[in-house]
Formats: sequence, C-alpha cells, structure tokens
Amino acid sequence: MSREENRLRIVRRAARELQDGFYVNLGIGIPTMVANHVPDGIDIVLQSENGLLGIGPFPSEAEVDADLINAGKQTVTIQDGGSFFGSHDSFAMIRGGHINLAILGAMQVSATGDLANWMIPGKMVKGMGGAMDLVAGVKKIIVVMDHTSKHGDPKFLPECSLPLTGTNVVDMIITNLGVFRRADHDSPFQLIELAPGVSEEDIANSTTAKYEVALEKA
Amino acid sequence: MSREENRLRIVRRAARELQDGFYVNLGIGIPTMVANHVPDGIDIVLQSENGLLGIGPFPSEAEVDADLINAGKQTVTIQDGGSFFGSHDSFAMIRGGHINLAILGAMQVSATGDLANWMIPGKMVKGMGGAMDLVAGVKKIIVVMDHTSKHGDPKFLPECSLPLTGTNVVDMIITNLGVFRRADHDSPFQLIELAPGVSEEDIANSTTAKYEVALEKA
Amino acid sequence: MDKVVASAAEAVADIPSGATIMAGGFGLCGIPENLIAAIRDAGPSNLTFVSNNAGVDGFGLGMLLATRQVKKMISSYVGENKEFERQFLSGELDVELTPQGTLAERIRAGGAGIPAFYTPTGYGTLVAEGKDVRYFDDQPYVMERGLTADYAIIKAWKGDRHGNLVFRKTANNFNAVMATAAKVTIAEVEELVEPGDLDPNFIHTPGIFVQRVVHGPSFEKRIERRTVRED
Amino acid sequence: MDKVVASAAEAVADIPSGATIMAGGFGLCGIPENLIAAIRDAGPSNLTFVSNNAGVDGFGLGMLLATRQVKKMISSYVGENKEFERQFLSGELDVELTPQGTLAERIRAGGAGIPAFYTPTGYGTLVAEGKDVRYFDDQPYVMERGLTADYAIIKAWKGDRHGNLVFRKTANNFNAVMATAAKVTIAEVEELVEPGDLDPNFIHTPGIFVQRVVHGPSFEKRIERRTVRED
Repeated sequence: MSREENRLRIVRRAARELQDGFYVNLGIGIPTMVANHVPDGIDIVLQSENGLLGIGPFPSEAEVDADLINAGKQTVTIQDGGSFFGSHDSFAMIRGGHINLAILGAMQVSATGDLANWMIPGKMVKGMGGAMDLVAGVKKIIVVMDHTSKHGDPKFLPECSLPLTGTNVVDMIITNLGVFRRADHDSPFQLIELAPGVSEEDIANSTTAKYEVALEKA
Repeated sequence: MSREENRLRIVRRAARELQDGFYVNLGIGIPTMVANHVPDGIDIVLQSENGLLGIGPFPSEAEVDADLINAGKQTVTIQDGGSFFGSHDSFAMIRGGHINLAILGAMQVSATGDLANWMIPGKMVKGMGGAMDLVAGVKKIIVVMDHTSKHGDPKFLPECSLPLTGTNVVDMIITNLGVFRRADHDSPFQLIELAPGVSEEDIANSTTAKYEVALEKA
Repeated sequence: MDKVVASAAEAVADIPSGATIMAGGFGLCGIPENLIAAIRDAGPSNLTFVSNNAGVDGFGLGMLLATRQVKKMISSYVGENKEFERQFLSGELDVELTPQGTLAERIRAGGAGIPAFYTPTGYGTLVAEGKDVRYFDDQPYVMERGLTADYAIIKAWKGDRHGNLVFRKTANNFNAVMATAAKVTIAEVEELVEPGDLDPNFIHTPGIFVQRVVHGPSFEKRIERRTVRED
Repeated sequence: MDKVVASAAEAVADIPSGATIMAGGFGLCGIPENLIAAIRDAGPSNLTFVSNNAGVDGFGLGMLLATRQVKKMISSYVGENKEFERQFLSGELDVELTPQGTLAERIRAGGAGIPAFYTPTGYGTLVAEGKDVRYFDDQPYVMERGLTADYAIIKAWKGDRHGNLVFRKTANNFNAVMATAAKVTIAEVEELVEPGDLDPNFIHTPGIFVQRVVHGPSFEKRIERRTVRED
C-alpha cells in the first residue's frame, strides 16, 4: 500500500474509536485528519487547546478570521453550540479529565505506555506545547503512527530512548501494520488487529516491545 | 457620646483611609456604612466576595432583583463599569492581592496584628465565610471596633483568647477611643490619634496590648 | 447532542443514598431550587452536601434538613437555619467549615485536575490544624486538597441542549465552578435555548461540563434580606 | 477612574531594562502588536518574556528578538522563528520550556495568590527534574510554582476606561489570565467604550486587573496558517 493509503487506513481505524457524545482533542498533523472520517450517527465535539470547543470545518475565503484559529494555528470555524475560553480554562478542562479522547502522533511508545513525541536530542527543540498536558489529563490516549521509523527502526519498544512526553499514558496504538490495545494502565498491550496482508510475524519482526496476541475477528 | 455618634465617628475616620482608585471590600455591619461616607473627589470601587465589582446603592422597590445581592445577602445595585463573576474568580481576586483595602469588624486584635472575629467557643458556630480569605489576601486590613467589649473587657490584647481569623494581618485599628497604626507587619502598633475628650491614660486603661505612642497633630 | 431531560424528577432519579452533592448558590441567591425539591421528593438519604450555605428553614437546602436527608455539610457559613442548629447541636449532622475562598478554590482545583495547592488562607487558625504547612518566599502557606463530587446541582439563567450555560448577575457565585467538579452535573435553567443562540464568546460554562439540563418549571427566587433605598 | 493612556509609547515608557513581561497571544493570534512595537521603539533590554510562543521573524515578539532586547523566554513552543533559533543555539538567548497547561496554570496561580500547586503534567519527564514529587491517592504529581511578572502586555477586543475587557473568539488565549498576574497590566483594545457599555454579566477581565488601557491605532492581525476549504 502507498504511504497515503496507509495513512488513510490508520485515520479511518482511529475514527472508529469515536463514540457518540465524545469530546475529543486531535493532535496536529495526521490526527487532525480523523475529523474528516467521523462515522455516521456519531456526534462528537472537537476541542482545541488554545480555547475552543466545537471546531468546525476550515473557513471559506470570505469566512477567514485571524481571531479564530486551532492549536495548529490554522484558520478554522466554530460550530453552533461551541464556545471560546482562555488558555487557563482550556487546560483546566484538559487536566481535569473532561476530554474523553485524544488522538496523537508519536515518535516512540514503550511497552508500559510511555510516550515520546516532542523532542529529539541534538535537534532544535521547539517545545512540548500542550502535549504533556493532554497525555496527563485526557481519559483515553490513542497513538497513531507508522510502525517503524523512516530508517526501519521499531517505534513500539521495551523502553523509549527519546525524552518522554508522559509515563504510562497510552491506551491504544494504531499503526500501518496493526492495532494494539490494553485494558488499563496496569495491563500489557495486546495485538488485536492486523492490517490487510500483514502477518503476526511481520508485526513481531518490526516490534521490540513485549505484547500479548489476542486477535479479534474483523 | 452616644453609641450611634461613636459609630459614626469610627466610620468617618475609616472613610478617610480611602484613596482615589482603590478597590475596597467592606465587611458586614458597621464596615458597610463606610460606603456612605466616601470623601469628595475620591473614586473607589466596592467589591463583594459573592462575585461583584462596583456595588451601587440599595435598589428602589422597583429595582429589587433577587439575583443581585451583596455578601451580606442584601439586595443591591451595580454601578456602570461594574462586573459579575463566579466565587472562584472572586476569591482569586481577593487572595491574589488585587483588593487594596478591607475594612472589617473584630472581637479581638492582638499586639502583633492577629485577628479574631468569627467564633466564640461554646456559642453556635456559624462559620468564617470569606473573612479568613480577606485577611490573608487583601493588601491592607483596617479593623473598626468598640475599644472594649460589652462587659468592658479590652479587645486590643497581648494575645487573642478567641480562635483566630488570621495571624499578623491587621494594619490599622480604629475604635471609639482612638486610632492605632503600624508601618508594616514587623513593626509594633502606634497610637496615632485620640478621640475627642479621650486621654492617653483612658486608652492605656482600656488596652492590654503593648503599643507605642506617636500622636499625630489633627 | 441533546442533554435535556424532561423533568427535575428524572434528572435526579439516579442519585443514591450516601452520594456527595455540590449545590450552587450563595445564601438563597442562584440556588437550584427545583432540583433540591426533586431530591426531597426522590428521598435519597445520608447525603453529603458541598454548599457555601445551608439554606433557611423550609427553603433551599433547609428542605433536605427538614427531611433528615443530609448527613454532612461542607460549607463556609451556615447560620440562618434553626433546624440546622438543632441537628448540629444534637450530633445528627456533621459539619466541616471551610473558608469561602478555600472552598471555591478546592472545587476549582478538583475540576481542573489539581490534587492539592497551597494557600495563605487560614494559616495559624483552626482550619489549618492537621494540614501541611510550607514556606514559600519566607511566607507560610497551608496545603489544601482539591474537591470533587458525585453530582453537582446548579442553577443557570440560560442554557442550550449542549449544556452551555450563562448565569445572571450575582446568581453565578458557586454554580460555574461546581459544574466543573462533579461526575454528573445537572443544571436547571430559566430559559432553554437552541445551540447557537448563546454567543460563543460569552459562555460561562461550556457544555462539556454539563451532563443534564432541565428547564425549570418555576422559580420562587426568595430574597433573604430585601433592602431598599428610601428616595 | 480613567485608565486610558494616550499612546502605546506612553503606556510602556516606564518599562525598565531587566523587566519580566508577560505577553498574551497564541502564535500570532491575539498578540499585543502595538505594545510590542512600542517596546521595540522604547528600547529596554535584557527583558524576560513569559509568552506561549516567540512570534515569527519580524513580527510579534520576533521584533524584539531582532533587536536583541530579549534575554530569556518562558514558553511552551518556540519553533517558527529563525532568529530565535540562531540566538538560542549561540547561547545569546535563554529558554525555559514549560508545558502549555502548566504555563497557563502557573500564571493563574500567580494571579490568584497560590504560591504552588501539584499537577500530573510532566511527571517522569525532563520538565519534572529538580521539582518536588508527591503522591495523592496513589498517583504521582509534580509541584509547580505560581508565576508573576512586572508587566503584562495584552490585547483585547473591547475595553472601557475602568479597564474592563472582553476578548474575541480564540484571541483570548493567554490574555485574560496574564492580566491577573502582573504588577502592571497594559491592555491594547480594538474598540474603546464607555463604562456601562459592556454587559457586566459578560466581562472577561474585570477592570481591577488592568492598570492602563490603550486604544490601538491599527491591527495587522497577521495569519500564520491561512487554511480554507474548497467548496
């Protein structure tokens, strides 16, 4: 499959985790694409940590408003029933456990759910933004990522080698090769789905983290 | 002097501490009367800890609004330029040192500025309300009180015998007999004014706290 | 997303005996009077209420004191209520007195994921007994814990089906902050409006904090101290 | 009570070299662009800025990086600025990276008289190094300190002479909270109105937090990522 097709499948799989009535924060980049694949009959509200509940679609040229942006600094719109608030209230909302789900990208995830997604030593450090607050506060964290790095190195590892964003925070990992989930933060990850054409052995060859296999029927 | 005249004099003396541009919180009872004696040319804003900046006069019968009360639960009005907010924001304002002055009643004040004004052991305890927050957060605390209790016992004491509202919090004491002030919370109180017809000896006879005498010319 | 339930009775039907409930209001101003009456009618007992005040005899939380549904109050000022006094003095009712600002901040912390914070309020007084004290920049502070509840019952002016709320004048008080700190927040509103009717710039409580909305059938809005000026 | 000053230049004239300044805005949205330009023109140096971001080359705080007036940044994300990168890598500029929510809460605490609080954010990461860790209900939390500043420069939509402010859409961000945490808060507003014009139910920043108000002469409101839908 092409890189584009792989991304689309990851995004669609992540969208299946959305439940009716969920308040959701989507990370910058690929996670943002999940908004375009919300299943029919599922009503969700998207939060943007710069102070917006109810993100709408991108604006038309005429609607563009410098005072209405998302956390990726893109111009957006607001849906009916949405609201604006300050950053202190936005992160009180996040830290207080009021957001049901966040979908984020990752550089590395450990077998115990540690996440690294903000810093590569030796490269220019831009900052963690709101990522550390999201993983610490949101009820459920789904990571979407390529199964291995550009160089083919595993990204689901016994321990992260990169500086952490949070410890024991990831609930689910969706990659181009398969899906891992764990019941709670004391349980190991289980491989529950394989991507089409991917074998258990393919996963094992690209993964250094320990995990259980508990494949679910599609 | 009559009790009424004494009270009026205390209130007027307290009002002389108001400075132009001050944000002020007035305690329930006698302190509230200070609002009626703001000197000419002095513009102040009154805060009510239940969530109101810019308390106006009592309403006319037609203006009475159950949704607009002060911390004493009296119906009030709001001035132009006032604002409403929640209790959490109101006490953030108080605790954060944004109120310039609070004028409060007292049962006892100690020589080191401890204040007792919320509880008499053995009597029904109603609660401290917002008094502990006010004395902890407001920049300057003025106590207005009778110099002695109904039974003639001194109320300005070496140490408070009643449960405290706060330790080392009082900046100024205005009684029916005189005025005490201190430069800062490390300094002793100084007697700076005598009420008409009151001698230094009268004060000494009704006071067990140690204080310095530094009378100012009227 | 429609959070509107048909009646106050339906909104409180699942509140079990022994629940901890935050109740908005300052004195009788901005209290959820319909929800309180519904809890009286539903009858759960051994309730712990977090509420700045305890109502008056026969109105507000005084209703639930009369029916002995309240086991404990966490409040800052409780002095307008003879039945309260009787139950307290006889030991039937447990009371935890908390400075008003500390109460508000504990609730704010509970809703904001802050398990504890330091405050200057109450240092050196009875309320600091048994609590950690720590110095910052040579000043002493008391550690206080965040506070959460099973339910919050609050009263708003206008609300929409998503649970967005606005409050009127000083009837906000503890309502907005309590909405953030309960597992289930139930709001009674004077006016029910449609999503989009409220200006998104000026929402006091975003809908995310509210699980149920009830359009109150009527509001007595009793006044404790009617004070008027004589013109 | 009239807090209006005639110009941005007058409003910032007393800011000394070495001052700590909070600056509102998220990216380029809601930044106090007139006040930043006035600080550039006034020329104080060795400034510490508390700001979520550092602007872009030549706009926002990037203006003050170009003139080397900034000694240190306390920010959560600084990655849109080549001059920033150059100064940082050469050691000319000190940077303290703080999670965005911790930054917002530290400022909120500073304004609310809370010297320190516990947060789950950053536990087990680089940002927790050297900080106290404490367990509450078996979960680990990091202690963070409240943050205050000598000045806050913020941008509002409408403001009155008393300093009451309202913000527009997502241009609120850090502006409201920073107003509470500085000794001197200077607000530039798009529209200057009279006391009483703003609805007292819907004031984002009560005037008590604002010492100076400037009616901004013009607002560029540059957009970082203009993204439109194709219909």
